[in-house]
Amino acid sequence: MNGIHDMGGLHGFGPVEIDPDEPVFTTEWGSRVFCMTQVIDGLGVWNLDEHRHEIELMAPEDYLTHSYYGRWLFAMERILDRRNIVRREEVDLRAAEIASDKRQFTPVRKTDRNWPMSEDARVRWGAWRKEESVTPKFDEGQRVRVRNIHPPGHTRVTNYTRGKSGDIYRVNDQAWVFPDTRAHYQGENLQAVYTVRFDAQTLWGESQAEPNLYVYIDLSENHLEADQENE
Amino acid sequence: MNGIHDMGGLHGFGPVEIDPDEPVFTTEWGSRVFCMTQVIDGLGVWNLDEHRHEIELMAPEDYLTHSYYGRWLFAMERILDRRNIVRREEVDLRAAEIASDKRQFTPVRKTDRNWPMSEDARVRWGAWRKEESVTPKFDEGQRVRVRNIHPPGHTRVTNYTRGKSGDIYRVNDQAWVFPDTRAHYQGENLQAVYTVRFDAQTLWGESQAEPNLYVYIDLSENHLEADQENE
Amino acid sequence: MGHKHAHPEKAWQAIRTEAIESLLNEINVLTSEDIDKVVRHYEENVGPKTGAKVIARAWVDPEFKKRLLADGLAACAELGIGGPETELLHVVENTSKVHNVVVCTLCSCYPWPILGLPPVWYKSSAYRSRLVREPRKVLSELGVELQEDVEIRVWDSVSEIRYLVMPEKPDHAENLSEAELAELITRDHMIGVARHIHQAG
Amino acid sequence: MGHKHAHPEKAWQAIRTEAIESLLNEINVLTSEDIDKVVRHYEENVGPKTGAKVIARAWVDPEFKKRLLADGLAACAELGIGGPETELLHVVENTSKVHNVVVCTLCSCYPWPILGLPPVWYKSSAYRSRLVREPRKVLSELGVELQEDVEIRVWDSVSEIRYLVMPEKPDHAENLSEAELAELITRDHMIGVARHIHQAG
Repeated sequence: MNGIHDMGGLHGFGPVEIDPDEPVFTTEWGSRVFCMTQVIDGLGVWNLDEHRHEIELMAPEDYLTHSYYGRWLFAMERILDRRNIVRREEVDLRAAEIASDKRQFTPVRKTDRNWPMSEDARVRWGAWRKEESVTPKFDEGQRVRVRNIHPPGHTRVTNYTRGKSGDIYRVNDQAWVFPDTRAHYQGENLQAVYTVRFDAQTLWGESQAEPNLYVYIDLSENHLEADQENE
Repeated sequence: MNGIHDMGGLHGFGPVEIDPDEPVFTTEWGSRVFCMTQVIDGLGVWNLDEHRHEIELMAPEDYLTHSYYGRWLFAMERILDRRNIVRREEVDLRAAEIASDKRQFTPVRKTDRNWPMSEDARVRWGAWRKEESVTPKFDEGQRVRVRNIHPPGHTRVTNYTRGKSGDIYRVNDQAWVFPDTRAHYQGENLQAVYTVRFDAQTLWGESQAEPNLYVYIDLSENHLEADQENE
Repeated sequence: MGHKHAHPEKAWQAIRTEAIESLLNEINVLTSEDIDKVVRHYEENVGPKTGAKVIARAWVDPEFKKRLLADGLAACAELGIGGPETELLHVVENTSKVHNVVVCTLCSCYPWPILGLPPVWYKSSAYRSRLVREPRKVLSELGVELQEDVEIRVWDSVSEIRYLVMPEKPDHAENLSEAELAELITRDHMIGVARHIHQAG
Repeated sequence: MGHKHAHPEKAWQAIRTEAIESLLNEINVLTSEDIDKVVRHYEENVGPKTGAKVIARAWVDPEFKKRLLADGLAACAELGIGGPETELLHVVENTSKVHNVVVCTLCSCYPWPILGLPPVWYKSSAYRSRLVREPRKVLSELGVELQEDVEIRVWDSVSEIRYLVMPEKPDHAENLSEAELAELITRDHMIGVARHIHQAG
């Protein structure tokens, strides 16, 4: 999807401000959200692409105003609810009880909960399959063009590279999962990932590109096509 | 600038919801902001491109959460302050007095105010100069490509058309002001404006483009170049 | 922004607006009476009925229609119509095989003197972002189902040229007067998010 | 979201997080002790010092450096380093004429097992939006002034491949041990927003 998360090249966000004394976690709840997510990652409840896509589905103004772990909280809540593991109403009730300093919480009552999950309902997390192999379609040094696509769902092809031509710098010939389909449980579509090198002038035009700048980005085979024009 | 205001093609904003009973103005303050702006438009305080650009300078999360006239309020306040006509501190004080229901306001005290403005400090509002003429560079039916530019300031060339090719549908050969420079008081750069016709497949790719769809957009001559490749 | 105030009745924007208006009065930039007049103008004089008059005239007067399609603003001027924020007007005509619809993706440009002020949805992120990419879907959600053989033309009016859609004249409308025809034409027809002209009765 | 609560001490996110953790405990998805352990792991065991060890080893051991540049993760494994969110690691080497810097424009991918968790600025809209377009300007604002003859390579790590920048070994560092060298290498060097290695004293 063309979303605010795909922000490479945007103006208007001000300076980058580094706090040298920043702790590992800036909020306690953020640390819990991150680490709960890490643990659930290993339980087969969601896959990483689905989790990323869930964040992309935040209302754009929420995406911009929530902190990084605030976005993770949003995704965790929504997927747990969708998977029928923890329902939104349950979180609402428990949160209200916490907010009003109740000592004793109403115990959960739900009976048709999808937990424990059956073994075959659990999903794989990993990014590539060591046990599989693929035959890359493109070679190192080849000129390729990024496909101009605008899928409504999850995609890892950034808007700022679409339609642009670059050179294959490196062929990562492992059997990588294709995030655009796995996020929607439409298959792993194992394929090579290519590190593509773009001259900044191709991306940003002659007037605005900074000098002597190259942007390298890792793109799935499905996002590329041979660039016959410029070969 | 590549900003959130340039939203053609984005996903994630939900359905279009029409309220058939909507009044002309949904808030009283909105009606005052709009009509004050209309009156000031005629006083030579700002030009229309500057006013639009000021809105683009809102923090992206503010842009998305403020209503349309809320954005106009932002622009009005900022330009009046910058022009030394009404200073921000004056608005702050008066607003605080209104908020606390004061009957009598502290009168303004400022002596170096830029009001009344001198005749030669006033700026022109209009979009094209009837008294001037230009010679268009491109012809009806010609294949052109939108320049891939990413200026940090104001521009009216939408991101979703940059780098894309289309046909000149209509030559608007009046002497149009070039907004990208006038917004920054860098000259009117009078030039033709072209209605360019794009096939949706060019813009959105074969997989996602809706069938039998053409997008027409009016672009300044400076935003176009002849497309030799596809002629 | 940092302008949030704790006033119970009024939005902070209302308070700042009032402050600015009060200051502009005090230093003689404008008077609130000027503003009242402009508000009344937009609330009472200007609106889609103006555009409907133009379209109805074109439906009944082929020569006027020709002039309107050739130079929208000049033809409007014949009817005494004109005003700010429209310096050139192109009227785009629907046919059985063509549907036109207007948007401004960058802000919300709109032919104020012809249609009045744009409604909230026209200025919404949803409309601005979606209309250039999936107008068929947007129109369908709004009740306008277009077969694939109907070409959609989206006019992204980001320059100072404004657009007005001329819907198709309804069949069997021979008995209707120009004024009665004008009654049938809505704002949404002239933006292009409605297509069929509903005849009363 | 609509989750805003009027609790005086806690952010609504803190409350919802607590609610979810409490529920996940109750239905035996996880235990708070598990979570405590993971928090401690990221607070105490993992961090830029891990990456610094890898770089320092490469500086003093040319054979290790070769293996690191050929297969980052395999070389890290020799030092007992590895973990989630890094399934392939490319180490990119700075030279006097090349500067590398890493970003993820789509979310905030980062080599957790090598550098720990990314700082807030790495995840900020400002860094993600600007680094691919104007890294020279961003770096300059952060105190890294690069002449035009220094090529900048930005690595937008949007796939599952992670990147680690190997800074240039400082001159006149022959007397420093591997451990002393590791002390000089910061997180910012290995992301690429710092370049010069500062020697103490």
